[in-house]
Amino acid sequence: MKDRLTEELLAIRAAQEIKPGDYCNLGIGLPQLCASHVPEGAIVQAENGTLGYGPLVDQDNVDKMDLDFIDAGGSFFTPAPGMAFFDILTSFMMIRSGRLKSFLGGLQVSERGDLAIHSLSSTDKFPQIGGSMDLAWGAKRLIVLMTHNTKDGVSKIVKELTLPMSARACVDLIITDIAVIEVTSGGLVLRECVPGWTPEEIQEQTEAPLKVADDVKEMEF
Amino acid sequence: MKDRLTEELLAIRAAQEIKPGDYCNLGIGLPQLCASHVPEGAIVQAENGTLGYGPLVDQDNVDKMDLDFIDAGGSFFTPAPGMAFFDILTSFMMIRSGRLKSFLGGLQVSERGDLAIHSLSSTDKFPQIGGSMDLAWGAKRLIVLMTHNTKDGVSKIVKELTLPMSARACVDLIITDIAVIEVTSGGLVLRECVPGWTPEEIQEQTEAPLKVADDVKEMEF
Amino acid sequence: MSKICTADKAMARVHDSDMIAAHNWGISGSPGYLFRALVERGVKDLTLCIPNFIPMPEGFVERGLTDPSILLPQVRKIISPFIGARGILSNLSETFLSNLAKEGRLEIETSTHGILMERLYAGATGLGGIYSPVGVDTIVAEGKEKRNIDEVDYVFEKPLRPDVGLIKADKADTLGNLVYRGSARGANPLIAMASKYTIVEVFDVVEPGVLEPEMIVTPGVFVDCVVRIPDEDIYSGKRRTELIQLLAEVMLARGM
Amino acid sequence: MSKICTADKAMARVHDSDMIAAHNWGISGSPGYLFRALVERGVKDLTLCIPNFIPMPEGFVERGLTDPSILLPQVRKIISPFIGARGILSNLSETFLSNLAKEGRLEIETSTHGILMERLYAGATGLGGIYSPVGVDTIVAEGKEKRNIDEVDYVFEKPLRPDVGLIKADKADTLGNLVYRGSARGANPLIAMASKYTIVEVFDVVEPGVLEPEMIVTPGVFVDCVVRIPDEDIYSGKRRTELIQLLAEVMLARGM
Repeated sequence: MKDRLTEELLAIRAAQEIKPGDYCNLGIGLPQLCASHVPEGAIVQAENGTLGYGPLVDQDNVDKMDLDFIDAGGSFFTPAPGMAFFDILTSFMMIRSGRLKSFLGGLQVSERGDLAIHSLSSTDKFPQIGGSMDLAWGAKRLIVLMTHNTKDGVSKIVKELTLPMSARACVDLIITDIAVIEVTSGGLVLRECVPGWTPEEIQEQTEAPLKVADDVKEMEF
Repeated sequence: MKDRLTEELLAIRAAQEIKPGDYCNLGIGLPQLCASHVPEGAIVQAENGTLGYGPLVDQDNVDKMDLDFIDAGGSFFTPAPGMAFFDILTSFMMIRSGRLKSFLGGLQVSERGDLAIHSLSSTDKFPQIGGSMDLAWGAKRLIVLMTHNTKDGVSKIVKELTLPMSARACVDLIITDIAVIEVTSGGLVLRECVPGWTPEEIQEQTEAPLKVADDVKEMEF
Repeated sequence: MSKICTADKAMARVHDSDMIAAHNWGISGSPGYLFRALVERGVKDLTLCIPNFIPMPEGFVERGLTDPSILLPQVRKIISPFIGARGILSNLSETFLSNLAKEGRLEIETSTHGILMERLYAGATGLGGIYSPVGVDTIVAEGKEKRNIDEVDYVFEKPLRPDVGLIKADKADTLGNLVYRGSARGANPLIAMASKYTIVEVFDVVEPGVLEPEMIVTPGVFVDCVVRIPDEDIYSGKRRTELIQLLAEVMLARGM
Repeated sequence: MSKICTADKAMARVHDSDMIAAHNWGISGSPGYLFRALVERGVKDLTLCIPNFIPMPEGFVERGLTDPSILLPQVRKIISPFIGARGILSNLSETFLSNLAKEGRLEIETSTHGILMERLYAGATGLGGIYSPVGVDTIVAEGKEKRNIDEVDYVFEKPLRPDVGLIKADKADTLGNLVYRGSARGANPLIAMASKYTIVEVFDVVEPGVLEPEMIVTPGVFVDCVVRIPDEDIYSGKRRTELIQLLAEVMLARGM
């Protein structure tokens, strides 16, 4: 078995998509790990109503915990200069305004960029949709972070979704533990391979067909 | 010619419809004159974004003029404890929430409570609608203040509107310079006569048929 | 015309079959004191409209966390984009909720966070409906009109106009003007505007004029009753330090 | 990543045929400095979306009042619920505007204050359209779909998504976070959210952290360029006293 990226390295690569001046939302799960790698001058939004908050509270500064400073995943944050608060209505208007880069986890992405994220089954009784459909639809640019395959080795990058769809043709970029793949109008384009992997090996792990970019390169950190 | 109410007396009678605890909007024109007669404990809204402001600035306190404290008609107001500011979107949500009593002027009211206020002609090139249609539609209770007749003596209380309609079946009470008339599902009901006027004389001035309330009374101030 | 009243008196306006809206997202901004008062009020067949429905582990409610699941025996329908029945914090198994649903004792309608807010907004502002770009051809669009407008597909969504809004704010003045603090703002301002009758629980009440006019987020016109949480109550402002201590212990124990 | 720039540079993003949104209501909160910069930019065939279009008497613009009618030569269409051509303050006769309209040089689309706001809101939040209860069977409903929903009639209204929002705030920080003052707030926060590109003129700029996070009305994400009005300009914060003096004189002269 070839080496795949750790979650931490995957997050570090994904955070490279954030540029100074960007506004971004980091979804629950893998994207949250990008938080520590956001470049100076970029601003993070929490969809429960904050823009531009500071580092999260952890074991080392539990005394900084403020009950009213919580992000969308329920973590406590510290204040930062220029931070702003707003209600959830405004927050989702912001999300659908096309002014944010969104980073989401994913269960499946189709070759047209359809995303499945909210449900493992179409007979699911209890909704876990949250803000995922809004984030997927409204993003200026949508980057999906996920392992390339399920635990059973099944490709998550598919021709057609088999899981319930969250939003159609919404994904711009897929970053997995073995590759970076762009969704284009001409199909999926392999842009980067994790060190040790060839394009052919990545295609073997992928149900949907990949075009290999002329300038395909090894992933850098 | 019998005496008709002065504008000031008409406004004083109209202000009796405002009770402590009420929130109200006083439209441009005649309703603005109610401002000085609002009872303690009632709160006035300006649709350009203020709730609960203090007395208007006049010649005697020109030094209190603040460029950022202006009501919907462009008058300067003084601050008051408990005053709140908001944007126009919120303001019109407030207006359409059914939580305000609205006082509007009127050009015509029909016997079903249809209101014409925004235009003297259906070929009008330049809109003067402003917030009138929102105020008419959204009011918890809509009170129209107007002279009973036009300058030419024509009744403004009509069977069918001849002027462009602003909102259908919206008026609850009409206060004119000779009468107080309620709009009910059974038609117009004459509730009060200005001193010196009989119900018959008021009917003579009114195109639409009036029912005389059992307890019709003389207007009091 | 002070709007201050007790929770008891405020709850008298809540009736069987009412639609109740409330905020729930994380540990702050959700009206735990009013939820408890609603349980005591004992009305039934409620519809609960809530951005998240996140049950708490046993024993945490008594220590100051808010748990909407204490309302379950009174609720016939939940409208929510997120039901945290699978969460690590849950003391309600999915099986338990499934059983309620199977027995016809609980109906669940889903949405997205954003579209639930837009439906409440449409209710607040008197709209008859909106065309949402989110949710097209997904589970939330089932049974709803789909329409193409200017070459984009939309789903028709209807307004929600709750009978009663139960909200939480940081401070109120006696006229019902409200200020919030940090991310505890949540859906509270919108619920105040969308509901026919709004009850707010607050840590503190001040006289009119104390709150900066520019800082007031919810103007008093949208608030019918202001309930100050009594100092001795576990949900009071005075006792928030106990909750901080509890959560700090949890965080340290988990090694986060 | 400071957003501070000059009016000149900010205006470079405005093009022929753009839809421009701006606030105008009374003497405060309307972006007079940016209107002048837009005249200097010289683009044409603009659509102007504005809650009121109220011309000022001659000589008042030079003394610090804001007059949207200085844009008339560049405007092909006005979307507004209120055009103050008949007002006592007007120096533009109805005949003048009528002539523009007759010659096909000016198109006017009307609305109501509330519905214009809702259309901008729908644009901001990505909706395909809304059903408005206001305006049914009136002039604003002409040519629009009418629909009965749950026994109430509504008019279908489409979103407005301006290319450029010209707004005015009291203060900005360098990240574009904005605070307003009093009734100068107006439609400015909504225009910031609804527009694809937002330029704000402010009296003062401060560093991030100076504005209270709870007081920020427009978060910086909605703002692209912050233009500080130069102190020597008639529209500057420093020179507002001159405007107060002018208006006080007018008030005293009118005997109001």
